[in-house]
Formats: sequence, C-alpha cells, structure tokens
Amino acid sequence: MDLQIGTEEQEFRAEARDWLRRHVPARRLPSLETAAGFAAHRAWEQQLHADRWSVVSWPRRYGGRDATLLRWLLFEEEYYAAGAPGRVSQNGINLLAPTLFEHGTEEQRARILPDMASGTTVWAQAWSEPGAGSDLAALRSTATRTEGGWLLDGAKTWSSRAAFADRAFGLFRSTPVEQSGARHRGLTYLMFPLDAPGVTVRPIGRLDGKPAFAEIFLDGVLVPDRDVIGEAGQGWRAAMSTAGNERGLTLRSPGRFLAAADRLVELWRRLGDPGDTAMAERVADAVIGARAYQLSAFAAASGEGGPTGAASSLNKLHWSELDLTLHETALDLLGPEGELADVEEWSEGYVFALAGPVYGGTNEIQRDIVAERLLGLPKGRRG
Amino acid sequence: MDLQIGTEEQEFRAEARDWLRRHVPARRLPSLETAAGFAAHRAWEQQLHADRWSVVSWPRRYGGRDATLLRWLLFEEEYYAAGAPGRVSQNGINLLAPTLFEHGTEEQRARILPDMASGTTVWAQAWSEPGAGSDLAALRSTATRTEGGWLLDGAKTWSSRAAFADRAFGLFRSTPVEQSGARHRGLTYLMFPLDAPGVTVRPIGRLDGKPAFAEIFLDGVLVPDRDVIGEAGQGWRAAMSTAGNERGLTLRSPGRFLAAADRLVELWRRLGDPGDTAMAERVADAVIGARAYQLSAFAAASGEGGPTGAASSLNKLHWSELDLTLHETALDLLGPEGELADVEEWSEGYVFALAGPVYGGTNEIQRDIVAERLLGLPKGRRG
Amino acid sequence: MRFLLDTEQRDFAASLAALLSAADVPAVARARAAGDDAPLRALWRRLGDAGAFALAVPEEFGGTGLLPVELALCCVELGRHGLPGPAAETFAASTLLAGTEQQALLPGVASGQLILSLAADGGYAADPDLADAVLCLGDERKAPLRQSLDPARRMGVPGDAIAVAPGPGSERATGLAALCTAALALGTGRHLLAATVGYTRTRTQFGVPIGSFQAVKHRLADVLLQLDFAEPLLYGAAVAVQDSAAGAAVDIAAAKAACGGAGYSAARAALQLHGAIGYTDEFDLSLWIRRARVLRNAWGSPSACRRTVLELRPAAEVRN
Amino acid sequence: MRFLLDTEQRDFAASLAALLSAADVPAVARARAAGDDAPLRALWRRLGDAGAFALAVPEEFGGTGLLPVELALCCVELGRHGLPGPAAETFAASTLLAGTEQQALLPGVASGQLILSLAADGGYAADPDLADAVLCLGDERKAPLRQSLDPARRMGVPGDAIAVAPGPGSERATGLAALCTAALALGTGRHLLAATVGYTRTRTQFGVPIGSFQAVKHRLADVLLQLDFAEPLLYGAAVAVQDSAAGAAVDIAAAKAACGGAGYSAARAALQLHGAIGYTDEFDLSLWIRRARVLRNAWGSPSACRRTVLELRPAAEVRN
Repeated sequence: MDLQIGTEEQEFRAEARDWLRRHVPARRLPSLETAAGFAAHRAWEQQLHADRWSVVSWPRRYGGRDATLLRWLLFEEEYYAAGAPGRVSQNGINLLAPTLFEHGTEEQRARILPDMASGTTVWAQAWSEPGAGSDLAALRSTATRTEGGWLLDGAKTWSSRAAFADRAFGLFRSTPVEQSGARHRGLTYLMFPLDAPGVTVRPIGRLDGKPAFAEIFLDGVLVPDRDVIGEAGQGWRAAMSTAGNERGLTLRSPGRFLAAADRLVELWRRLGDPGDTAMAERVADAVIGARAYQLSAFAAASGEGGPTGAASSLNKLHWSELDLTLHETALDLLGPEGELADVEEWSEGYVFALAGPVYGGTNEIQRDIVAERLLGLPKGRRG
Repeated sequence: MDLQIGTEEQEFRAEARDWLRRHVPARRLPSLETAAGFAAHRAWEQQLHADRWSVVSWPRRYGGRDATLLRWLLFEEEYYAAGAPGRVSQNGINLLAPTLFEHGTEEQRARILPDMASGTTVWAQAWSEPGAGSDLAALRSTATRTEGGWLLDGAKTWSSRAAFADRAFGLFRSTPVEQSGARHRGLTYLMFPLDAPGVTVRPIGRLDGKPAFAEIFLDGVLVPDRDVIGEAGQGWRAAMSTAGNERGLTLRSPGRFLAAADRLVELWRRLGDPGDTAMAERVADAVIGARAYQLSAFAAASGEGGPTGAASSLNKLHWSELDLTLHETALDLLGPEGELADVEEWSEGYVFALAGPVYGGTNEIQRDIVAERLLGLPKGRRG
Repeated sequence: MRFLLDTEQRDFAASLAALLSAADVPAVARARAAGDDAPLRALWRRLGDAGAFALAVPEEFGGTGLLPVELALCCVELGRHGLPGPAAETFAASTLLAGTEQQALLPGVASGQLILSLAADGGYAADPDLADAVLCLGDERKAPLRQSLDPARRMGVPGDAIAVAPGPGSERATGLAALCTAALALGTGRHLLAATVGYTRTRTQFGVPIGSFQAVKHRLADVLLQLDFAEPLLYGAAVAVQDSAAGAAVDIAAAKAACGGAGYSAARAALQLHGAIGYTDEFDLSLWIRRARVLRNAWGSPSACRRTVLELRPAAEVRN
Repeated sequence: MRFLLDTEQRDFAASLAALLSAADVPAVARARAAGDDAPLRALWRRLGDAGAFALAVPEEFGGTGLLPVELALCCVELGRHGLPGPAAETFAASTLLAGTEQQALLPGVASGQLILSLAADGGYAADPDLADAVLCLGDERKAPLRQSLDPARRMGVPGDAIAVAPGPGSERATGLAALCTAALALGTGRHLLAATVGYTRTRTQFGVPIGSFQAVKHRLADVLLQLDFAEPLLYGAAVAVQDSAAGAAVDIAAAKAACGGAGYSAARAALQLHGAIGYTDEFDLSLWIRRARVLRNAWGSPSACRRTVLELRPAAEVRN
C-alpha cells in the first residue's frame, strides 16, 4: 500500500501545473452565471482545449489525453490549486459525455464530443419538471413519434446553464404510463438545441439573483432520431448512469475541495484569532473532510475506479456537506464581511454550496439509497 | 411581563433552602441503583417527608404543601442546587400519583399516596414488555377476571426501580385484541406488589452494571379490584396521561439541569483552559439550554401549567438532549479522568443521560408526535 | 411572577401583524432591492402610526420610553413578515440621541418619518443609504456602501456617520440592537417554519405529500424545538433589560445565540425541503431565507454570544 | 500509487478475523471485567502466534519491524471483535524498548506472551494491572488503579512504571498509539453498525421492522458515511508513518479525529436504535458501546486532534 506518485504521473502533473501557471487568468473571470461571464468561461474552455486540457480523461480522438483516473485527480488538484475558472462545460463533460460513452453510438460520440471538448457547444441538463424533482419518474413532458424523429412537448425546469447554453439533454415520456405499465418505463433520452423553433427559455434567478438555471418550454420541438441516446423507451437506465455521475467523483473532484480547504486555511491564518479553538476546529474539520475525500478517490483510482451506483450516493453526501462546511466556516471567519454579496469567491461559493444537498437527487433520497442498497435495510414506501 | 419572585414565594424558597442546608447529607449517598443506596435513599425520603418536603405540590392531606407550579419549580431549583440526593420515589410521585389524582378513586388516593409520600412504599413502573417498547400498544401480558379481582400473567421488562421497590404499576390486556378490535383497547391499568406470590423479579444491569431496572415475571398474580385504576378495559387513556407526565416538566425539573449546568461551569472554571473557546462554547450551550428550560417552565407556571399532550414531547426532546450535552461536555472537560467509572457524579450522570432519548417513548416517536400533532404534518404509517 | 404577554401586548402584536399582512412586504423588499425605497418608507410611517417606532424613544420626544418586551414582540412580528430595513438599528440608535445635537430627530423617528442606522464597533451600519442619520459605535470611520447577501440590505458607514464614544449608553444600545435582532431572527424563523410546513403538506412526490416522510417530519420538529426554546430566552432577556437586571447582558447573549441559530436552522430546513424552488430569487421565501443568514451573525454570532454567556455569567448565588 | 490493501494483507486480516470470531471475545472481556485475565492472556498468545503482536517489534527481537499498514489493519480487526486489553499501548511501547534495559521483553511481546502498556504524558496507562511492563511518557509518576466506564478496562500508573524521556522515540510512540487507537475505534464502529443494521432489520414495532423507518435509515446511513470516510484517513496515516512522511503527525491526528468520532457516533446510534436492550450490561453489544466512548478520547480527543491538524499542517506547496 502506498501513496507514491510515480515518475510519469509526476511529469504529467508538472506539465499541467506549468501550463496552468502560464494560462490561468490573473483576474477572476466574471461569474459564469452571467452573460458576460458565460462568454468568458466559454473562451477559457477553448483555451484549455487548444492544449488538450479540457477533457484529459477522454480518448485522444475526441480531444483528450487518455488520462487514468489518478492522472485526472492530479490534474483537478492542480487546476483548482491554480485558481482556474469554474467549468462552464461541466454538465456536458461530466453528465452527458459519460452517458454517450456508455450508451451512445460512435456516430454520436464523433459528432458531439469534439464540440463539447472545445466549448463550441455548451450543454445544459434538462431533468426536472415542475412536478418531478426528487421523484424523477413522475415526469410528464412527452416525445411523440413523427417522421424521422420526435416532437417534444412540455416543460423542464431547474435546468442549470440553460440560460446561456446551446443544447440540452433530458428524459421524455414516449409511451404513456397507461401503456408502459410503470412510471420509469417508456421514457426516451433525447438531446435538443435550445434555439430550435418551439423552444422558449426563461432564465430563473438563483438565490443571489444570477440566472443559474432556467425553465424550458417545449412546443412541438422536432428532434431527429440520431439525437436519441440508447434505445427509444429505454431512457431510464441511461439516465440513472448520468445520475450516478452527478453524485460520483467526476462532477465534484477532490481537487476542488482541497483547494477550497487551502484557501480556508489561508483565510484563517490571515483573519483568525489563533487562540480561537472553536473556529480552528471548524477549519480543521473542513481540512480533514477534504483530505478524506482525496484519499478515498486515491483508493478508487487504485482499484475499481470511481464509486458507482449506491456508493456514489455516499460520495455525494460527503462532498455536498463538506462544501457547506467549508463555505459556512469561511463566512463566519470573515466577520462583518461575511454577509457581503461579493467577498472573494466565498459569497458565490456559499450560495452554490447551499444547492448541493438538493441537486443530483436530494440528500434525503441519497440516505434512503445508502440505507437500502448499501446497508440492506428494508425498503419502506420511498423512505 | 415580569420574572419577579413575590415575597411569599421568596419566603417559601428561603424556608426550603434553609431546611436543605441543614439536612442534605454532607457525603453523597451511594447510588440508588444499589441495595445499600436504595435503603439510604428511602431513608432520605422519610426525612423529607417528616418536614413535608417530599411532595410539596400535593394537597396537605396527603403530605404535601399545596404548592403552586411556581413554588414547586423554586423548590426543585433549591433541591438540586443544594446537591440533595436523587429521588428514589420518583416513579410513584411523578408517574403514578398524577394518574391517581386524575383517574383514581378517593379510596385509592387515601390508601396509596401517604405511604408513597413517606417512602414507606416505593414504586416501580412496569410498562414495557419484550415485544412492546416504543410500540406500547403491542403488549401481551394479561389480566384475567377472577372472583373479586384479576390474575396477572406474562412478563414486563425495563422496569426502573423494580430491583428493590415494593410495588409496581402497569397495563395488562384484559380483553384479547380479537374481541376488543383495537390494540389499545381492552387494556386495564393495575397496581401490584412485587413480593406477591407468583411474582419473580430479575434485576437487569444497566450500562454501568448497576441493577437500575428489572424483568418482572407474573404467574397468576392475584390483584384485588381496588387496585385497578380507572375503569377496567380503559387503561390506555390513563396510561397516556402517565406518559405525558414522563415527558412533561415534573419528572425532570429545570432545577435539575440548572444545578448540573452550574456544576459544569464550576468544572470549567476549575479545569478548563480559559482560552479554549471550543470547550467554552459547549459549556455555554449547556448553560443556555438549562436557562431556556427554566424560562419555559416559568411561562408554563404563569399560564396554563406544564406542557401536556404533544407539547410534552417537545419538552422531553429538550431535556433529554440537554442532559446529554451537559454530561458529554463534562466528560470531555475532565480529560483522562473522564473515562473513569466514578468521577464525582458525572460518570453515573452520563450513563443515566444516555437512556434519556429512549425512555418515556423514544425521541424518534416524540419527533413524530411533534410533527403530526403540533405542526399538523400528515400521518405516515407510524413515522 | 407573570412571564406571559398580557392582553394589551397581544393586541399590539396582532395589530402589527394585521398591518403587515395587508402590506405586501415582499413587494416592499423587492422594491428596496431594486433601489426604490418609497414603498418601504411609506410602510415604515404606517408602522410608526401604529406605535412601532416609539418603543425606544424617550417620552419627552414623543416616544413611550424604552419598553423592551414590546420591542421584542414588535421585532418578532417585523421578522415574521420579512420587513427589510434597519429596524433593530433604529431602535437601538433611538436610545442614543437624547441630549445630543441630533435629539431633534427623535420625534420623527418615533412617528416612523425618520429612519436611523447604527454600526457596531468595527462593523458596518445596515442600510445606511436608507437612514436619515447613521451612528457608529467606536471611532469615526467610513466604509463604502456594499450589497449584502440579503438583496434588500446594504452595508457601509457613510462619511457623516456620528461617532458614539464607548460608555454605558453605547453598551445599552449594543444590547438593544442584539435583542431586537434576536427577535427579528426568531420571527424570520417562525415564518420559514410555517411556510415549509405548508409546502410539505401539499407538495407531493412519490404519490404522497412529502410532509409524510419521517425525515421531513423530524427536521421540522427539530426546527420547532429550537424556536420554541429560543422564545423564552428572548422574552427573558427583554424582561431583564426592563428590570435593568445584573445578568441582562448574559440573557441577551443567550437569546441572540439561540434565536440567531434557530432562525438559520429554519432557513436551512426551508431551503432543503422546498428543493429548487426555495433556491430561486423570485420565490418570496428566499427573502426570509437570506435574511435569516444575515440576522444570525448581526450584532453577535452564535459563537461570540456563547462566549459572552460564559464570560459574564454571574455566580449562582448572585442569580437568586 | 497503490492505495489499496494487497492480497497478503487481506489474508492476514481474514486470518485474524477467523481466529477472533471463533474465540468468543465477549466472554473473554467479561472474564477480564470480573478479574479473571487468563482467557485474555490465552487469546493474546494465540493472536501472537498469528503474528499480530510482532508488527511493531524490531526484527532482531523476533518482530517484523514496524509495519504501520498491517498494524492499522490488525487493530481494525481487534476493534471489530471487541478485544479488551492494551493492544494500542503494547504496539506503541514495543517501539520504545530496543536499546533499553527492558529490551529482553521484546521477543515475549512479539509472540504474545507478554503484554505492555503505556501512559500518555500526564495521563493514565490502560490496563496496567494486566501488563507485564508499563512505560510512561514524561515524568516518573504513580496513579492508583481505577475502573474505566469500559468494564474490561482499568486505568492507572503503577509505581514501577518506566519513565520515557521526551524525544523522537516518544513522539513516534505517541503517534503509533493514536494510529492504533483510531483503528480500534474504526473497527468498533464497524461492528456496532453491522449489529445495529442486523437488529433493525428484524426487530418489529408497529407491525414492521424498525429498519424500514426513514429516521432509522438515515441515522445508520450517516454512521456509514462517517466510517467510510474515516477509513481512508486511517490507511493514509498508516502509509505516512510507513514512509516517514513530513505530514505523518497531521495525518494521524486527522485519522484519530475521524475514526474516534465515527466510532462514537456508531455507539450512540446503536444505543438509540436498540432501545433499552442496548443499554444493558448483559447484552454483549454494550461491550462495544462502552469501548467506543473510551477509544474516542484515548490518545487524543477529536477536539485535540483537530487542533493538531491545523497547527502542524504543512503548507500546500510542501504537501505536493
């Protein structure tokens, strides 16, 4: 058992570090949840892509470096340690792409992935509907068969990035429940352009007012067959693999939290009263949580890969609570500054962290899954 | 709105304080969960009773002082502040007696209460059964009609004080569920002697090994009609009023926690590192919790009296968690001493506090009750 | 002892509640957030007409003299209805002006025509842009206006802020600001709990109201537990201020720690149990959610207040 | 990098688990509690035969040399099976004897014939009455034997305890004792969780297994969460010790804080979800429940360990 980073990995890491040192913008980009910030972040994606740093774990033919999970972890550590911008393409890269690798066709991968890697196409997720949040199988938007494709109707909501993104992906009911016999059957996984005729996007302001998500109204939106992922009517299974990605390692890498923990420690050294053990313990808790996440990822990288299935629920509980611990501690450390709307990255990070226990399946659902599938406790009615 | 203690209450309190100063044993009595300690505590009850301090809130004719709720609260503050012994008679005084006042006959009160007040008869509760803990209505011990009385059969468990007490009270099924139609119907509330023919008491060691409770096996134990409380078959309602008392103010008075908080602050001043804000905050939390409980009791004493029904569940959540906070903090403050089995009163208090979230209805059940009855959330299947 | 509100006090609270319920306070807060203070000023005057802002103004300037219990009660209602603006600071600053050059402002403050703000020593004043006069405890200083996480709130110290030297007056004002903020936080928490109970009773997922799930029930029961045991601390502190009791500072700190913490717990629960809708700016509940965070730390974080409790707590003998 | 146990290590753990499962450890603990140490000494020797106690003894005295990962692994199993006695202290003290007058004891320690104990600076030694030699860090001192909350454990410093002067050796021993105690706590927590899952699956109330209640599920899910994220910290610390890494002390402190806290959470959950039965001395689970409390604070409370993490944490640059 060891934690030695081998020579080749060291070199890979050094290369990433060097590139980041030379390219990371000196000034923080404006928030990616604003029009100007979105454009700036898209340009940054293009810059990453130009030197093959946007999707290091992908095959080379799609713009990646075939990086192992370990190398990806090291890259992410370097990325966030360097203070590099948030990833505006993350919904595509971390949620849609793994689904395409698993369930898509070669044609789809060849057509979609390179533009995703370069930031040419930025993707939004379109999962939830007004009546279907935690209970995703309750969704009601429909896909109706038409010549050579499907017509989408209905409404999606809480679509992150949809205010400014190019395309979106989501599940649609292609067979009514009365015919399919079960709510999670008869669903089709589809991709659609956000500027297509019949699509209306209404941005929704997040807790800090920024349009971090949107409602999407669909009125007879035509989607060709080639934009169905997997088999028509079999979308649930593909969607669940996406959900696993949303909870697993890839969406929220340990590097992100290690960097935040480092910044918190710096803040503590700068502002904290060294004798204040109460605050010191809170800072330490965040540091310990980030380190635990890093080591757990190293174990995954040494073995079977990142957590999947129910294990990804445990992972999501950990990072979402860690993120809140980090940011609530920082706000308290900041004293009177802590309530201001724009204190370094802490204010926006706090607002972002507040959503963690909700998206990707609420933490209540995750605990149910952990208890039933990992511990084997008897299923109640959902919960 | 005021918190002024009136002149007469001041005098009452001064009288209690003075009496306690003169009578509280200089050395802590041995644990009341041991044979020797039980006897010593019974003697203390007799001493309290001799000067009418054992049941201050009862009518004078039963040995009390007709004290109002406020006076009782003040007495309890003085009692615990003086470091007076735990009350070995508390199951009788706080659980059985209120039920007798509400549901008993005058004959029962006249016969039972004076001996309870004097410690001549010490009572054990006999609620739970092996298959009926949180789900009390599942109990299976029976009371069978016989000439002039009832024959009790079955087993009770977790009967606190039963290892050394004289008598016990509990619920027995007098009509089978098949006939009564509902599990909480057909139950009869009965009192019985622990030394009667057919009774076997098997003491059970608590977490610290002391026989704080017992199993009671009943084999055709004859109980006369006069020892039925309320109507035969209507025991559930009377039992529920007892349960309310177990969760409400009277079993666990604010004075108890105020005194413990004072002792904790003393311990902190003696052993704590004044710069250790983490520990200071934990101590302060306990102090604040005890003060909140005191003030909430003063509000009750100024108005409608102690919490009843669902409000008593909120009360129980507060004191049971407060008790744990107090004792866990003390053990941590004690450092290496904290793990020893007999550190002042903290070790035994800690072991006792650990049971708080379980007895009198688990805190899970209490939260269900609070949510359903105080907040009006929809009933699920139990929980 | 009568540790209960009397009929007159209950009536006063009910009259404020009725006024605020009819006033569309969320719209007032949104206007303030958007830079239009007129609706808030109008509502402030109507609250003044109802007697709200006279409660800390000396009688000779048109006030009632300091009535701490009524003040707490009033702030609970203001918090429950989500009133933006520096109410706690106006009340606290009201006690500092008599005998100064600015005492002529007091009748206007009592009637709700004028708004004050107050900065803690080393801190910012809440909503100085809205205030007709800003006081700052400690040294003279200046800090530019900045936006708070609460969109209807801005923080800063204007150049013309009136410095108040340390002394018993500034201590009392600090205590009053903390007491009022505790009350605002408690009221904020009460609304958040009620709204979340209402939502979880009707929102269905998996075919049942989510309020029937035990995890939801227990979380809300815990919020009620916190609020219900914070409330007596609040009124206990108000009574202590009323009686100039020796332990008043301790009681205020205990109340602020408990109310500030309970309000924030309510906000976290509201956010979690509403899911995404609670996280949107346009849903009115977000006004209370953001305010709860801000009120938690204003005039003493739970952490700071706990330390005060332990540092200043009189010995048991003195308390009786 | 290979941050995973290898086959040999897994086999070693499995062999210890098999040995302990067959040994009726609860009976051994109860005998020790009742004053009969013979069953524990016998089991200790069998564990010695299986190689458990050689893991911190230098090779020239019959040991394997220090193998921190195997040590952690072994202690997890000892904790899981509830072994009483000063295992962590024996391991830590093993590293202190070479080159001293007592080095002749080492072969006996490695084989499980002899038991050691060790007192932290200013603290007590665990089970000195059972130990064949007791070392104490810091000054020479004496403390009478006293009973721990854990009935199979007694604390004190005998008059003939061997004082160990501060230095790198005593620091390393302190770290090892903390590492082993963290592992014991993690193992204790694993057993408590497994036993509670088993119980709640079968215990019915209100006509259903109590494990189907969401409150029960969520509490146990939280325990698993704590244990599963404490475990990598434990092995991370073991690897750091193995590599004599600069941050080893920090990693040990992090592991101790997390494992000690997780073990105690598991105990609290076990107690609550078993109800009264978990609170009885005679039910074997109580052995683990009481041990979890004691292991939480031994060789560093979570609080103390958190402070160490922050005080000693190397800067980010140094860590990479």
